[in-house]
Amino acid sequence: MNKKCDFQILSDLNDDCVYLDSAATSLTPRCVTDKIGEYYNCYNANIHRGIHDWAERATGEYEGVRPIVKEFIGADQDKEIVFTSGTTHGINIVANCFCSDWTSKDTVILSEAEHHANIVPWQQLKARQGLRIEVIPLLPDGHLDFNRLSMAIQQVKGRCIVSMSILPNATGIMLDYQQVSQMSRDHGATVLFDGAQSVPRVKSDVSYCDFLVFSGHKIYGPTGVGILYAGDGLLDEMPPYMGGGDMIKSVRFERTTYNDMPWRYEAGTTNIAGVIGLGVALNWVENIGIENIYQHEKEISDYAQKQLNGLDRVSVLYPEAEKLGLVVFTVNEAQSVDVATLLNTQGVAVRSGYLCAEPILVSQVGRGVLRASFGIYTTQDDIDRLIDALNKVMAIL
Amino acid sequence: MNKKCDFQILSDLNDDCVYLDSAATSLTPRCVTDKIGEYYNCYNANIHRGIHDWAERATGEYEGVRPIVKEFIGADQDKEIVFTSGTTHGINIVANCFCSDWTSKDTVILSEAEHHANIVPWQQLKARQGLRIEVIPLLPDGHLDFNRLSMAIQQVKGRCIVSMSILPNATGIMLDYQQVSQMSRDHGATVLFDGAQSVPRVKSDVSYCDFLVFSGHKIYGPTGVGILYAGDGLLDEMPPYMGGGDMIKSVRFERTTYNDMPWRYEAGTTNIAGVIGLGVALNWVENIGIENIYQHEKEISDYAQKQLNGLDRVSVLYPEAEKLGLVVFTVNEAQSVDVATLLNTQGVAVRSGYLCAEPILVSQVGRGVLRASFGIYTTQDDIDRLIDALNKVMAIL
Amino acid sequence: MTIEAEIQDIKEMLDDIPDDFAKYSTIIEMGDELEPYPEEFKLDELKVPGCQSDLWLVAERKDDVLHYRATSDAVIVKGLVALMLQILNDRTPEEIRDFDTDLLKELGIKGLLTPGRQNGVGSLVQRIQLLAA
Amino acid sequence: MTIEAEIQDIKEMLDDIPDDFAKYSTIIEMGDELEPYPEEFKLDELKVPGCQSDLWLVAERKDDVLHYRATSDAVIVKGLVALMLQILNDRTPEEIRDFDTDLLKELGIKGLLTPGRQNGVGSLVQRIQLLAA
Ligand SMILES: Cc1ncc(COP(=O)(O)O)c(C=O)c1O
Ligand SMILES: Cc1ncc(COP(=O)(O)O)c(C=O)c1O
Repeated sequence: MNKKCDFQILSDLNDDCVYLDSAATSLTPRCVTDKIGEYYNCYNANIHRGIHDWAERATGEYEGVRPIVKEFIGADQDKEIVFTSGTTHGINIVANCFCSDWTSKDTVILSEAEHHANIVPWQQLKARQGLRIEVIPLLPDGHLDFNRLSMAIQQVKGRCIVSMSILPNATGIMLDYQQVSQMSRDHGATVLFDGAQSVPRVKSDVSYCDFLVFSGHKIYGPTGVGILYAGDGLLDEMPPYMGGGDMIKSVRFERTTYNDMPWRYEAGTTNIAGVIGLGVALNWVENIGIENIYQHEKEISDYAQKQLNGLDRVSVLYPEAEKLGLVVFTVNEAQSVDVATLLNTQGVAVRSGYLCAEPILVSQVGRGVLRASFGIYTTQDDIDRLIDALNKVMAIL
Repeated sequence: MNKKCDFQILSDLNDDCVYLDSAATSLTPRCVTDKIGEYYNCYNANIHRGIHDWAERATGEYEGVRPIVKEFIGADQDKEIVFTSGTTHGINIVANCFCSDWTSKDTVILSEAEHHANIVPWQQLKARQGLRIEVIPLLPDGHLDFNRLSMAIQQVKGRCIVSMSILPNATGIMLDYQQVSQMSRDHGATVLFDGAQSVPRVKSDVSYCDFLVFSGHKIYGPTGVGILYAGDGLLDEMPPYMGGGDMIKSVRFERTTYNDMPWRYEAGTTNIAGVIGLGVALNWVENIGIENIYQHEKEISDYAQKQLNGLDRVSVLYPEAEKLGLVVFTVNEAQSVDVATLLNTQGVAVRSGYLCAEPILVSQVGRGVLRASFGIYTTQDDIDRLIDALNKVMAIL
Repeated sequence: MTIEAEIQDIKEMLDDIPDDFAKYSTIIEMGDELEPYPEEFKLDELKVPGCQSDLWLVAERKDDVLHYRATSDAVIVKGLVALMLQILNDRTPEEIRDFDTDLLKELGIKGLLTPGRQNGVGSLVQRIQLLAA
Repeated sequence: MTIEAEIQDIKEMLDDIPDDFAKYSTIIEMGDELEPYPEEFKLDELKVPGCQSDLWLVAERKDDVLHYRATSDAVIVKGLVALMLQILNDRTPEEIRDFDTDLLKELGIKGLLTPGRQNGVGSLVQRIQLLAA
């Protein structure tokens, strides 16, 4: 599967760039940028409120993305799909609205491998109202310690939400999310899955969770847009997050009535062009087939891990565990930032540092790491070029 | 000044559309959509964290917008410029962060003519922690009642923020913001100005306020991006709004340190393409000259008001007051939604309803209104076509 | 006549009208012929939500069929109401429930059913079906 | 030599190197010749913030001029530190304060001063100027 041709940025001109930072943001196919252009050039209007042709068209295109997302993640109803500005925004909505009245009797359970986006909002909530945060460690093989999860859930006294990334961006090891879901639900806990890394490469199924969040810019869509799936009824009666236009039914200084789901959580003018672009990105992914993308990235990830494991001075994080979409590693006796800088001089773009997941990397590695991450356009040849460049770098470091 | 040629959407193909809904969202010039395309096609990477070429370039372009905004609104420092998702987001940040510990002793003072975005966040805050909301009415001529403002400010016991739109989107009458500023500051109140409608058409000067918010999509920029100007120091120590990546310095489960301004308020991956596009939009406006835009829109607004005042069955809201950028009116014995629908069949796009400013319109008009609003591309001919279409509509209604 | 045939009829009538302005004029005239709506039924409980103008709807069982009365103070909505009732009035609950609202798109009236729209016709049809449940 | 002349010298030296990889090799070598940084000065208070790797800086007044010592555990940053100190070390506080950091862009090292960047050189220069204030 060579999809490079769909990406203007990967055309001949840029042929000397090996982009291995798709976990940070994926590249954007032409159909998406074309669609964004179409919005601005053909029906550049605000949505919902206008009744002229452009507003009508924009509203239709925008609302037409909801059923696309719904199908893509296996939700039941359009109103379960909330447009956000990204994964971070989605988690903040759940923490601030679903858990708005939680206190020190209530618990959020995280894994040790969470992205900052799934840590900080809970810490802020804790600072304000004293909720308990329980952190489940990983086993030495990189998988979640289910015994500890089970113990933690059993000790919960009040309400509980289990919030975990299906595919942590600092390990690349799939969470057994079905088991997490079952264990949580058996004890009446609510389940939030962070799908930022999983939705772009594994079939999503929201029947396993109550909330699912992901970002457009990691699934070949535009920046500044994301999705919050919220199971029917879960947010209907909550005090909304942002206040403003479009999220209300009527406003009086004496009394304001909030709008129904999903608009209740879409305050003000949202990223209209972004939402419309995301719809096209999801259709494009659907056309290729998420199963095919999974297969492709599995092969690339296996190959990359095998090649990296083969280099003497390279230590892969959890070297034996199966990876999907990314491989995290360090070079012995070299700082990751130096390696990344030198790889870049050879046209190889990787990420270095703590990957917005400091807790797990500080505890497991103790210093900044390197991450090579993949997309549908990544080829075996790209991996070979990474390895060649790495060898050249290690020769001078 | 005919700027139509800079807008793809206004090229011959769409020549039969008279777009009079710029207060809802402005059209987007080619240079902005080109720039968005450039980001996706040349350096489609995440910002700040990567150290490869594309990330470097994207970061440089993104951070390069801060000084552009700074100059545009007369701020002193880059760090006073926070990228938001829009006006609504900006006001929510101020309400939730600057006023995070305000109680029933503290007061927010609004005008009666505020947009929902500047009402609902304060109502939410009031519901949570009991802050006082004081509403200053307009005089019969559509201007703020400064006696009432003065009285309200003098009665304040605790902390106070005066939050008003410089150019209310439901009246089109400029607030005497300098006087509001002086009166507020004389009594130690903080000043937030909603510049959603003013920043695109009047020279902004943040020396008159502590906070200024506006939206990209109303100033010829992309959707899903906006600006919060926060005077140096005002938000530095506040508990941030959203939690996530990039707004932190370091994250541990035991203790997290927040980032400095302005990044503290830019959680997660923001609308990178949107911010970069907004920079180009502001440069484009700067090149034309905000004074020239002001002059042009002043003439158009005067002309439109005069023509509308000349129609027997039309009642303009505050018919004697000078308008800028928009004119609000109703047609006697006809519902606004009917008028708008029929105008649309003749290619004239106006807004109808309560314009996301129900309180003022319910009290002043008592039913949905029509609004014709203008941009740099609006011509006298557009107004003539509105009047012709209106006459045709009134003939059958 | 079946619902489909009724829609087809109206569609043909509308298709013959050359432009949208004239189409709406006709729709407005259809509203003039709507069965009068009793003032005492202009109750908040009978309002259909999601419309820029007020829209009231009341249903009544007559033998096997449902009889609807509705009105609006916006004349275009009132005309559209007339049009909808011409299609859906005095039918059995089954007919109404089973009716695929997508068929209305055939009428070629722009934005008639766009979600999040404010002309209320989408909400009207929803409410009509709800009352038949 | 003035600051400007020093920058010009280094620029010419770097311009002669054909590619970025080789440029960085040279910069790394410059780091090897950096005045040793005393272990006991590797204190948190002396860390320059905003860098992916640790970067320490300490200043000392020697007669009329300021003498800086600095180091990093990342070799490229260490090399860049050497380069910056070659330009700015042992100058008067006035010279350092008045120095226009934009001049550094002349060196043609990509992203050297991009705000929000994590290689820390921008922060280093800021701190150097701060310590001269
Ligand atoms: C005066 C005023 N304030 C706030 C807003 C809200 O702006 P946004 O929807 O872009 O957040 C608007 C736009 O409708 C406005 O006109
Ligand atoms: C697992 C995971 N969660 C959350 C995020 C945050 O996503 P965003 O920055 O788009 O809000 C990311 C992306 O960096 C991620 O990989």
